[in-house]
Amino acid sequence: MTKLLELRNVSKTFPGVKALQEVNLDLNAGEVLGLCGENGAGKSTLMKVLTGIYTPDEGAEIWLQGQQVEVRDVNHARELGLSIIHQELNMVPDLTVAQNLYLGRKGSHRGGLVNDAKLNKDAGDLFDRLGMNINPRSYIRDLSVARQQMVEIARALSYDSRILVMDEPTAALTLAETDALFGMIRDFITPQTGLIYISHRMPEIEEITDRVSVLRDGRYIGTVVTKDVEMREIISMMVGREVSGDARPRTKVESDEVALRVENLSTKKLLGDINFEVRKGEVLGFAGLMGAGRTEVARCVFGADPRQSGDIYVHGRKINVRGAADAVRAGIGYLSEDRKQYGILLDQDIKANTVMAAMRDFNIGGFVLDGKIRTVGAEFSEKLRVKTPSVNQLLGKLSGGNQQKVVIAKWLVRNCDVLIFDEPTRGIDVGAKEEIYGLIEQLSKQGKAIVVISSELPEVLRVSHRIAVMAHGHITGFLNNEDATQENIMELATVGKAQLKGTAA
Amino acid sequence: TSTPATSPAPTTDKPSEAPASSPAATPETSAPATEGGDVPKGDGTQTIYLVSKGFQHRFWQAVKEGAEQAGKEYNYKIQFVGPDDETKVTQQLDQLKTALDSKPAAIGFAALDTGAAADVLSQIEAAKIPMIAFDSGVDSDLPLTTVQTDNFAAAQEAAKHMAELVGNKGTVGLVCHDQTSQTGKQRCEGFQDWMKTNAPDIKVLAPQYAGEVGLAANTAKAMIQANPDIVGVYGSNEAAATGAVQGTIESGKEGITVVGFDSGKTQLDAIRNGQMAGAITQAPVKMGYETVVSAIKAIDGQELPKVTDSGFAWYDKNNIDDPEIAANLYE
Amino acid sequence: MGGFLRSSLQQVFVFAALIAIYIFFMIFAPNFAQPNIALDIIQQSAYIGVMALGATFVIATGGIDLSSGTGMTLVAVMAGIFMAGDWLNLPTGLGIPLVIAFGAFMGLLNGLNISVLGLPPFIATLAMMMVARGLSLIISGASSITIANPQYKFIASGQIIPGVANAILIFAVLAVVAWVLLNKTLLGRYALAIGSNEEATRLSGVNVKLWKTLVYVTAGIFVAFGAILYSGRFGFVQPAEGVGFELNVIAAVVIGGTSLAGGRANIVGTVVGALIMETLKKGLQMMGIAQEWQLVVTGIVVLIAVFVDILRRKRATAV
Amino acid sequence: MGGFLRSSLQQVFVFAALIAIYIFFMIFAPNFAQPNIALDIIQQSAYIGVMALGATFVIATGGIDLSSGTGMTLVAVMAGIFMAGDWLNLPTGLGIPLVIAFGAFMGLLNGLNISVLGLPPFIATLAMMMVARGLSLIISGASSITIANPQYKFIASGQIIPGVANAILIFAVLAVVAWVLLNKTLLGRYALAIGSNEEATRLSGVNVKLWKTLVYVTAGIFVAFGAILYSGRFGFVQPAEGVGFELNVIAAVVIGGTSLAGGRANIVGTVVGALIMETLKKGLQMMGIAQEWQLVVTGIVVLIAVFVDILRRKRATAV
Ligand SMILES: Nc1ncnc2c1ncn2[C@@H]1O[C@H](COP(=O)(O)OP(=O)(O)OP(=O)(O)O)[C@@H](O)[C@H]1O
Ligand SMILES: Nc1ncnc2c1ncn2[C@@H]1O[C@H](COP(=O)(O)OP(=O)(O)OP(=O)(O)O)[C@@H](O)[C@H]1O
Ligand SMILES: [Mg+2]
Ligand SMILES: [Mg+2]
Repeated sequence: MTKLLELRNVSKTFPGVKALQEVNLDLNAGEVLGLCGENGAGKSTLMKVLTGIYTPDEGAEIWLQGQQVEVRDVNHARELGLSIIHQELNMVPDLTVAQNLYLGRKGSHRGGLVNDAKLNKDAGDLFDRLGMNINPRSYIRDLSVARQQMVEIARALSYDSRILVMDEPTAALTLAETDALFGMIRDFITPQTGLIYISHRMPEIEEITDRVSVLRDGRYIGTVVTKDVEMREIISMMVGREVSGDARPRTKVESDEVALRVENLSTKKLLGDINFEVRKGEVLGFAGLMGAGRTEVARCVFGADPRQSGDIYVHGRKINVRGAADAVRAGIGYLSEDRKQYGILLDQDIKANTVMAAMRDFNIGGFVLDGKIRTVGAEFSEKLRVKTPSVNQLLGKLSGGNQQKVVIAKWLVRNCDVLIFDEPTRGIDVGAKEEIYGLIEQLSKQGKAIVVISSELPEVLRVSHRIAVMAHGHITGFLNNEDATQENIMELATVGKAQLKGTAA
Repeated sequence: TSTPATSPAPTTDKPSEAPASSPAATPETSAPATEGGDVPKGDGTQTIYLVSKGFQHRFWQAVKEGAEQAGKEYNYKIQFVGPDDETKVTQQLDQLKTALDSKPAAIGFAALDTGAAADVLSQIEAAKIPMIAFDSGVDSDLPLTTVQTDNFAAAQEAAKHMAELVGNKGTVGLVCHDQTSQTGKQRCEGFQDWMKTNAPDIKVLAPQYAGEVGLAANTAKAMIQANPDIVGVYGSNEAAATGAVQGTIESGKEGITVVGFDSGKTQLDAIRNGQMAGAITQAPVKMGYETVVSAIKAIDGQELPKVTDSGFAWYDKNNIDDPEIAANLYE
Repeated sequence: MGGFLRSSLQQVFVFAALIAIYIFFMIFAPNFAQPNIALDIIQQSAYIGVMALGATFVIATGGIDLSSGTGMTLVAVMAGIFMAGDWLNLPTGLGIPLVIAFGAFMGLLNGLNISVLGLPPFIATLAMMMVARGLSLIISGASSITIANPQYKFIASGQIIPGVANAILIFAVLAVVAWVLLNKTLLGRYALAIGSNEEATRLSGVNVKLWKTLVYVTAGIFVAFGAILYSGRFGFVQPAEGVGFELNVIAAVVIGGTSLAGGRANIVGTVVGALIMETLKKGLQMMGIAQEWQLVVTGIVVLIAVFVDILRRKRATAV
Repeated sequence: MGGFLRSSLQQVFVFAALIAIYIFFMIFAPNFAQPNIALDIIQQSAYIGVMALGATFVIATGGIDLSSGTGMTLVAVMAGIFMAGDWLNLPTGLGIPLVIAFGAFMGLLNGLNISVLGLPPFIATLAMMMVARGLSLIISGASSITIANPQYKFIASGQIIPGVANAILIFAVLAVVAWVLLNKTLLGRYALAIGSNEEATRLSGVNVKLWKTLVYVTAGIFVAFGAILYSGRFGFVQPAEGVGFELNVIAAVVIGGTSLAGGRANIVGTVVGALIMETLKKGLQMMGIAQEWQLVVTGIVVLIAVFVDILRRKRATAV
């Protein structure tokens, strides 16, 4: 039987980085192939080579159904039946959902004239077919990352391609949407098609893939049949060592001192009557479905968004937060869920990004201490295992997961008393995830108050001492870790709007 | 400051070989305009609108002063506008149109380009608003008189003095303030023309254009550096002349004769201390004054001569403080 | 055209500023409150306005066009060459298409320099600005050119509708054309997409180089129309003119609410922006304000108008 | 200063263009190959160059400053008011700080309009450009001002080092200051961060409004130095000048490799950019090229220089 797709001997060199070295990969018709590897292993690069975005080094071969092809560019890839959902969102923020869906698409116009009414209708039909609830007329810039990701998925699925690549499609999604996505993937797979699925979430790999190929440091390690192996084995192929993780936090909250207290927070748009407190050394998890308002809570507390009412206390002292600068001064740090837009300076280097929130410690009388910046940058890159040739690398040239590590480093360097992590392990590999959990534990031991917002329930359960669950802009309940299970969290997260009103009344 | 109405016209040392095209600007033709008490006073409600060729340079401010003096004297409101620089023809025409829209009693107009103005001029004619041309001619029958300096002749005068000063031989460079406007061209061409016909041993370099002091200085300096045999530099307005002096000084070469145009403190200082040999001055205050007086007469329905010369004069260290010269110099 | 109206209403903010300024002058500037003054304002803003329509597309892509001012003059000089009779004496039916083609060609050069050679738009169009200025002077021999051809002058200054100069009609028609181009065609869609996220647009399979080039060609065509309105009004071209017009053009676009960062653009706003500038000029002059004070007042009013626009826009999205 | 050298070497590309242009003129322009010509070029580019140093910071934040040209004139007029003796006759020791404070004040107004009122930099500085122009004319009564004060003139045109005008020294010193500010201080660091991603910078707890304002203040101070060099060269100010200089200033920055999109900036490049423009002007003039052709040639050479720069930069990162 000929393979649906074969990649042979693919190498790709960037200045100073050998991202891929003689990698082979094959995909059978009718299967979902998992692609695993640590951050910076070369997964995204390999897929970009496949879809014509990068030109590989000399000697690489791509075979489609027994025929060798040379993928010239994105359009050519699409003509060949290859399409991809990139790890980074690739949406045009100033256009609407429907306009984005059909951007650059054959048949999206008639003689150069575009008919937005028709685009909206087609998009609406597509969303209905996929069971998504998205308004085609919304501007992309107004959507949360998760919703943008859903639009990306819808777009990729609408191409009728033979081979679909999904590069971490669920990084921004919660359990419910992930389930929906898996439904769509199963619908997509026919005896003529195949799908390459990249994820750092091992349960997903276990659930959806038929086989798994593993990359490490730009090299091909091997391929296994999913149901024949334990996830542990795949992980050790990826990282080259055993990673063992606990399911629940190892620490206990020692102190009774409340570090952060939020009272009666509400916003015009969504939030109503949010009250919570975090003690010194405590990790408070926030769980909820997409759009429940967790990010909005964090942004309001941090001063990034205006709030309608509500008081914020740090160490019992009421603080006047009008902007992020006020919050940071008061000792609150916020790691955003959308790193590209709010987290990083793409055209600055690692060390500059690492110290960006803590420049007060890196200057004397306005003069920047470059030596110290380099040392600290290097120290944290090493600590968080950022894969890079040097701390002088621009952030834009790092793999997604490594960018995320730099953002975390930024807040660690700032050394805040209260840290809000919004999806801290988005796009981070299993090994590194465990390291980050370890870090959070360490920080809580140091007496920091930490809020962790996560869409992965296992993650929430793994790190939080206490869990706040949100639905429709309200906190529907708090659970102590000992009492929490995925089931009772989901129960609170799916409280209906009507019920909410009922309890409020 | 003296009142132009009482000060005599500057002496016009007019070369005999002036082309026929330039109207004879003898003191006699201009004399009647300033004479007599037959200028009726207004009631203070009517406006005389002057659309000049600029407003940012001291020269135009002096014209404006003269106009306002006459306005005050004869009880007329004066509105004075002009484009940002002498290339902005469209801007000037828009201003002329707006002047017309404001329904003034009379309009004074210094056309940057007559051809372009034809339309608005005919609208002015249709509105039966009397019009006086000033500074440069308006090539049409409409203006009842033209109050002007003969720039071509003035530039010839500058050339004549330059030739004398450099001993009728050597290389001379031109820094002209503008390449396309009527005035700019005449002030360059008059100079070149005189040299060509009267000083065959003087080599005149191709003119360079610079309307700003800094640029003019750089230009003059580059000219001197590229042509070590240069003996004289001519600058065709205040900025060009001031720049020419500065460029000469900075070049470090001794003995270069600089001849300028217009006045201004730096230029006057340069003439007094010998850095500049001399310059041509026009009579801007008088020009403004005469324009308004002519306009008032036109409102009154009086006959006006075709041309009212506001004159020009050569001045140097020796006559700079003569009262009839000093009246036309500004700092 | 419901979309047109809706989008216009969203733009009511800058429009409000225009109205406020206009009413102010009706009260305080003598002789201002006449319909022909309003028509004058539109006519006089037409050539800048038309060029600003084209520049809106360039700015939508996040680019900039510094060559519109002197480029317009060069096109006008070429119109003189084609139709003034001193060099050629082409009938307008042939001359006008040639003039427009010439504008498109200049835009093409800008577009190729930017999208193929990868030059920053600022540099590419700055170079074009200098080259166009030089060529205008060279070709015209630094003399102004009179295009006496009555047919040519009729295009801009004739009156198909009595009392309304054709320039006004052309401005109106081109504004509608530009609106349709921006909102209803691939050109506008891709221009906005490129300005919003060029990389994502490329990855969507759009031939970014091609469309960017077309945007500059479009701008060049609008510059050519501007040149026709400008030179046709008086049948006259002054080859040194045009320097600095590019800033007026860009100002009209930006005052109209189009962001220089790209991605968002507003044709109605551009038209209003051009009108605001011209209304201020006319009104202040008719009020008899000294010209140097006109500059100061214009600067401050533009600041306030844009500030109010921003405020109201913010409030509108906050509700 | 190792970093300085390294960064200079990375800039060797534009620098190569400058050298190539210079050698060309040494061969083809009569009398060009003299050291004093080189000094002239540096002196004549000093005022634009100094303003471009300040503009580099503004552009690093992704902003733009259109007010540098007429703003410079206004500052120079104020220098006249303070020190020319017609109004005030302050000693230079007092007058110069006042002049610099005035430049800083203009920058402050720009900065506040942009960061507090949220106006687009293009609009805020365009308004300032108009206001400054009007005020220059009003304050000076539209007359040129002579600052005969020999001490004042000595600042720019004196020669502490014989044969080398002070303007050159000042330019050099300010270039070093700007380099240090950009590369070694918070101001530069934050300017680049803001230009790179303003929102992310804000969310890092940086007081973006404050630092943006300071960037414009810095630019204003450099404009004031430009004004001192400009007016001190002749001891003379013409209040109508300066229009259009802002484009030369921005061009120097952009030719030097600083991106108008913000986030990257290069001081050495800015200096080289200013020198390239002036070398072209001087060389073409000394070659005796007609002025209209000078424009055309300058446009094309700038295109080529920047293109070669881009090419070599690409190649350098590709290796
Ligand atoms: N444009 C680029 N220039 C230089 N280096 C690059 C570039 N893109 C990627 N790299 C490097 O190539 C390597 C592979 O990156 P890639 O994005 O393929 O990793 P990945 O496996 O997708 O990781 P992640 O799980 O974090 O997304 C990394 O070391 C990265 O730093
Ligand atoms: N159906 C919807 N369509 C568009 N926007 C929505 C929808 N539901 C919620 N939102 C928006 O989502 C935002 C709240 O989401 P927020 O980002 O705070 O939630 P979250 O719990 O962090 O979820 P996630 O980040 O996973 O989307 C609000 O701005 C809200 O307007
Ligand atoms: Mg990746
Ligand atoms: Mg969220």
